[in-house]
Amino acid sequence: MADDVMERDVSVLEKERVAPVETLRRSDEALRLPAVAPPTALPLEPPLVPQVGEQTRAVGLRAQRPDSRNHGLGLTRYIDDIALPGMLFAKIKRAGVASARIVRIDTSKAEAMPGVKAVLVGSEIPVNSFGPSLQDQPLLAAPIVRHAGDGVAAVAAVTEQIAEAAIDAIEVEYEPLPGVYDAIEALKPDSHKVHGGDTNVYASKIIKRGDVEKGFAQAYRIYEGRYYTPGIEHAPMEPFTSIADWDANGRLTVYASIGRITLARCDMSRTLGIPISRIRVIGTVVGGNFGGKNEIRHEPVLALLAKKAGRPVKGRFTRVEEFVASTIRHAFTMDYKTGVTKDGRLIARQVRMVLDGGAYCSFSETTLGKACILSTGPYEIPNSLAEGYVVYTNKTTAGSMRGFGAPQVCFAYESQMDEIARDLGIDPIEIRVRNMFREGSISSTGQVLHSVKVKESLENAVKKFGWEARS
Amino acid sequence: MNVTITVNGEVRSASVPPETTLLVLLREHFLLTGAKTGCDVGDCGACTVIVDGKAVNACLMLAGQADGRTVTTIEGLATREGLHPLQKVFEETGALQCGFCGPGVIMSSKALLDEIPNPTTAEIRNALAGNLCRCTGYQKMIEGVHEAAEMLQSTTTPATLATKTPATPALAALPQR
Amino acid sequence: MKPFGYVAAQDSEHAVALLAEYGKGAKLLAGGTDLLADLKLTPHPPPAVMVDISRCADLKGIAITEAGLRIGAMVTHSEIVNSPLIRDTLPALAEAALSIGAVQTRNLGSIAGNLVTCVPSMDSGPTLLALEASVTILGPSGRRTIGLADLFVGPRKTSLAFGEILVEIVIPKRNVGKPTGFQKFGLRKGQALALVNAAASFWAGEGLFTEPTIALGAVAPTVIRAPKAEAYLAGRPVTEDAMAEAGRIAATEAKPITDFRATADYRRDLVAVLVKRALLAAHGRATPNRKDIAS
Amino acid sequence: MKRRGRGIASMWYPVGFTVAANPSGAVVKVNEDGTAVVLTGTVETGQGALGVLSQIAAEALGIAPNDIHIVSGDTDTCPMDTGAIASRTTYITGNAIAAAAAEARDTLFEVASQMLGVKTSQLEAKDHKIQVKGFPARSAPIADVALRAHLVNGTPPIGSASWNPPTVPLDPETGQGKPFGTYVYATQIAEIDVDDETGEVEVLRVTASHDCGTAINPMLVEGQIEGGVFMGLGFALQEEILFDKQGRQLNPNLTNYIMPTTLDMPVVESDIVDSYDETGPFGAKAVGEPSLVPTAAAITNAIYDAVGVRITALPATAERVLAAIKAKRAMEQKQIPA
Repeated sequence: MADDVMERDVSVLEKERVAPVETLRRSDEALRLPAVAPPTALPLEPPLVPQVGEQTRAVGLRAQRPDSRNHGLGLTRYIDDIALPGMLFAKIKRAGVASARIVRIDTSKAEAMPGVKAVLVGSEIPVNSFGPSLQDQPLLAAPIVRHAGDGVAAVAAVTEQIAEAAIDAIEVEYEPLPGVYDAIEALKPDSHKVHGGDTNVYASKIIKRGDVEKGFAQAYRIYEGRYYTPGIEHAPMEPFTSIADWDANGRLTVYASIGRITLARCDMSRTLGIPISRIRVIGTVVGGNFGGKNEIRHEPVLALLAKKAGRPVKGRFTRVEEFVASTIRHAFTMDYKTGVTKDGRLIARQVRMVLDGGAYCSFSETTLGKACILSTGPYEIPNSLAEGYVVYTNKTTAGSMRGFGAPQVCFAYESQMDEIARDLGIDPIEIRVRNMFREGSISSTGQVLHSVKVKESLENAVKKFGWEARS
Repeated sequence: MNVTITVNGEVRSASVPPETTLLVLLREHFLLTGAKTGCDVGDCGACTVIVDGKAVNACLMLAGQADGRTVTTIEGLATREGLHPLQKVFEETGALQCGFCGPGVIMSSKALLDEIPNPTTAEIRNALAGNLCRCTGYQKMIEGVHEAAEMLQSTTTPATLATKTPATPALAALPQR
Repeated sequence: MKPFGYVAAQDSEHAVALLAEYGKGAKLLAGGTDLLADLKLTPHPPPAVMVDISRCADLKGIAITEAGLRIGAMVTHSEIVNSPLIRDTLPALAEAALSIGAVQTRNLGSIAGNLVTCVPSMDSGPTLLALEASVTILGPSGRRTIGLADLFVGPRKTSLAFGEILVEIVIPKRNVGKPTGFQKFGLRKGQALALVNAAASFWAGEGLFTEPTIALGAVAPTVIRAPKAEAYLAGRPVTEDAMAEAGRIAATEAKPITDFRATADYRRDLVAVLVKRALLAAHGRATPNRKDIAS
Repeated sequence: MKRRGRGIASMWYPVGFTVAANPSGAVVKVNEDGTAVVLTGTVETGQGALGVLSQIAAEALGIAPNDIHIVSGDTDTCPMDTGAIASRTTYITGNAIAAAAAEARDTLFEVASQMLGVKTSQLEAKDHKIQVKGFPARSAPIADVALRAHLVNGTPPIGSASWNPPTVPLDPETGQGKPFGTYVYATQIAEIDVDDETGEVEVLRVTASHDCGTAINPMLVEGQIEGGVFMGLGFALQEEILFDKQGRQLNPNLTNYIMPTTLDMPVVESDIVDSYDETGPFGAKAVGEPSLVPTAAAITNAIYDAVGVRITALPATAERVLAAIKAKRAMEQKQIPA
């Protein structure tokens, strides 16, 4: 591909108004200066600046956000709006195969391309693993590829176009490995083990209160159901982007659209093998997070490329990378078994859930824990047992996403609640009120709850909606 | 190739490779970074700008296709006198959250209000269907366009209204799909 | 995007000349909404040069001519949506155009661009096919006119020879004003790709289905007609039951595939529903005098 | 034919990390003119956190939100913060900022007590003044107090604090313990139409009532609720990452990964429950994540209400709903005796 680009016969193109392939020769590395200044005179009147005056309360005000004016003017500087002098553009080559061993990587053609300033493979990374709980995720796969979005090599070049051509020019030879692509399959003893060992289960959780068997024995009826929710993409409008920049003293500054700069700094320190204090992380305004920008993705790779090239390096995910190389919401398979009394009181609930963790751990443990704790729903159930497992598969890594397992279990427990209400002929509002937490209720973990407002929320919603009971 | 466009009222030229999109021309050559790169293939609308009065995806138009045309970006909306009503309403009501989609949403809304000064909710929803937003659920944006329309109309004298392009027949007149 | 060259054609003759000049490395650029997105995503090499025809004035315009309703190749979807002429005579065409993409892409994308992608799910196809449109093609050896159905060869494959361009779409005069309905079903309401789309058209003189036509999209390698369903309707009294039966027959004529968007069975179910609804929509537009006005 | 249905779902959701430490630090510096700068390590991710945190700091100092400037998201200049995750910013970072502001305010009280001749315990900060409780006329403008603190007393009013919610680790065998500082609650009701010929579900409106403790900024709370319902609607009806048999995504783009557009979104009727949590800053808890939690169940319960089919696997695409409707019809026909 790159050869094709480089060696294309340009004679056909050297005709009027056709200015082809010049990009590759162009290498205009100088910082471009602004050609058009925004016509807006700043600051605008009336100014959004401190005003001294009467002010009785700040809390409870429908106050204008401090960033809203810049947002509306298009002046908010997101990370992709920042360019440092001499900055290079990085691209990461994605495996495209979900389970394989890298036999050989040949980066020589990429390195020889004009405009390419640095190339990096996984073996060059000081500590090639990261993760918020288990450090099981490589920055660039070496030598095992565990999902199709794994990076295998990276390039920094003077333009994005050259970087793209360069990663196309990197040759990677894979030895295919067996794979496992389904969470339930991954539980089987003979399934492919994504990280070796004898199981794909990498975290489990039990939340147990009372005695569910006793509860079921006393139940008037027992309801059982399986519920499934799929993998979901965060899809923030801003793709994941970072810039790495070293100073001459060996201090690294990373600009990143990341919601957790302290964790990011620790992860970078560990992977790069430099002290935490030598790294500065500047979290730029995040263009949508939803849990997808809670940890590093490529920053150490950019830092190493920047170090090699001696110039700042920006990396911006394409929209496709945003899907395949970021994390996603865990797909859940949930078995719910609930015992109720004749008047619709929940007296026992057993939940078993299997989470598809994808190739690496990320925030799986937290997600699993929250899901198990919350699986009773906002209801007082004297006997409950939740057990959950999260398994590796050769799929996109599942991590934190808005709700951490709560939307999944809520879908299950509220669907089943509806079934129970209909089967028992109890109004769906009434059955919830009968079971709901109240001030001082005990949760599934034995916690005494305070400021419990679930009944009020139900009453308000019913009133606002105009829900009328049907006979 | 050389490209000359009138952007936000100023005539500008640049020499760019032919495969340069209007979005790259604006962001990298003119440093007008208001239009955003969200998907780069016309799905998200974060790059929306107005070319010759029409809202378009700047990522799907070559710089060469914009040659000689008039382009308005988010940076060209406010004047020295103040904010455009859309900007005013959006900032006051919290219509934007992370704000990344905002420049596109505002430009789509502007193109709509230029064409239909008093749009229905259905027309607003239709005009913004090409602008994905992951934060807001669109509600405050839709309300904000209504409010901005009212502001614009209250400041427009009947005489200037009459000189405006006649409103095209309401899209809502077409049966819903 | 990978490097390529660019040249703007002044008119259709110029475009044909440029294609001849640059040869196989050249590719026509219309609105660009499909082509540029494809170029950014595909690993394949780009064309050597883009011949931009979006500015050709002779490819613009919507008008009634001797032959019928002429829509220039480079007319955008928005122009169709907003055309008083089309809204008045063939509102289903405007509905179909309105169902494409979003405002931004409709402002760029052209009707001919949509047709020559030749994707089975194109939204411009069914209505035009149901109205028995023809297309005019300009090539090195001059002009030729073919039925729209003959343009479609297979998925992403048209009968255009290299060096030819599509210059206009003509709906025959006899069908201008013919009551027509368009229906589309996608996975969401905005920016939807059709799982199935359908158009139906008929005159309802004396309460009978007269010259009924039905066209289906996204359920075969190209947009297709449903001749058996059409034959079933011809001459039958206009009733909802007949429309439903025509839908069921059309479903047997569809040859949909299963992909990640939907199964073939579901697409067949949709064909039955959408054909019925398209016929109902057409019926809603049928007024006894309409044919006289048109002819 | 379209069939109308309604469905309800309630939920609970915790604030902050599960047991694990997730502290926030904060520094509040009162300027010479009585305005203040807040340093926080959290990052604005769009939810309006910096606005909310400004309002908390302003409330504590008796000044206006616009009097606060926040410096955030820089590991060199800002105190440690666990970050914008787990709906923790208002509750945890807010508590840290409220405490840091109170510390800075204490310095102002010391200066003002000399100026006003009363004990510091008799003072309050309100309306841009340091005033005697119960005697607001006896007061000094906060700008005067601040300037005096800086330039006369030599005690610049600077406060720093950190906060981490108190928890009790979970027993590894039973999971019993106190994993979170507090929880929020919500109920949503969806009204929908189901097209029983295509299976298409149209959500007409969603009523969403949320407990978030004190709403520091109701407008931003509404924004979170509306956005949460949007994401919940996508989860319920449209969104799904599809994989081929080799583990590769089939729809990794915004063309084929279907999320709601303006044309798909219903009207959201937000309601904020009257609530006050004494462990939160000025009674506040959280709203960020919870707003999407109950939406899917409310919608699928409404589908059941409309057409009598139970969707147990999300998303409830039109194809899945139609398949369920057809299965139900087939079952009913079998049950009708010949």
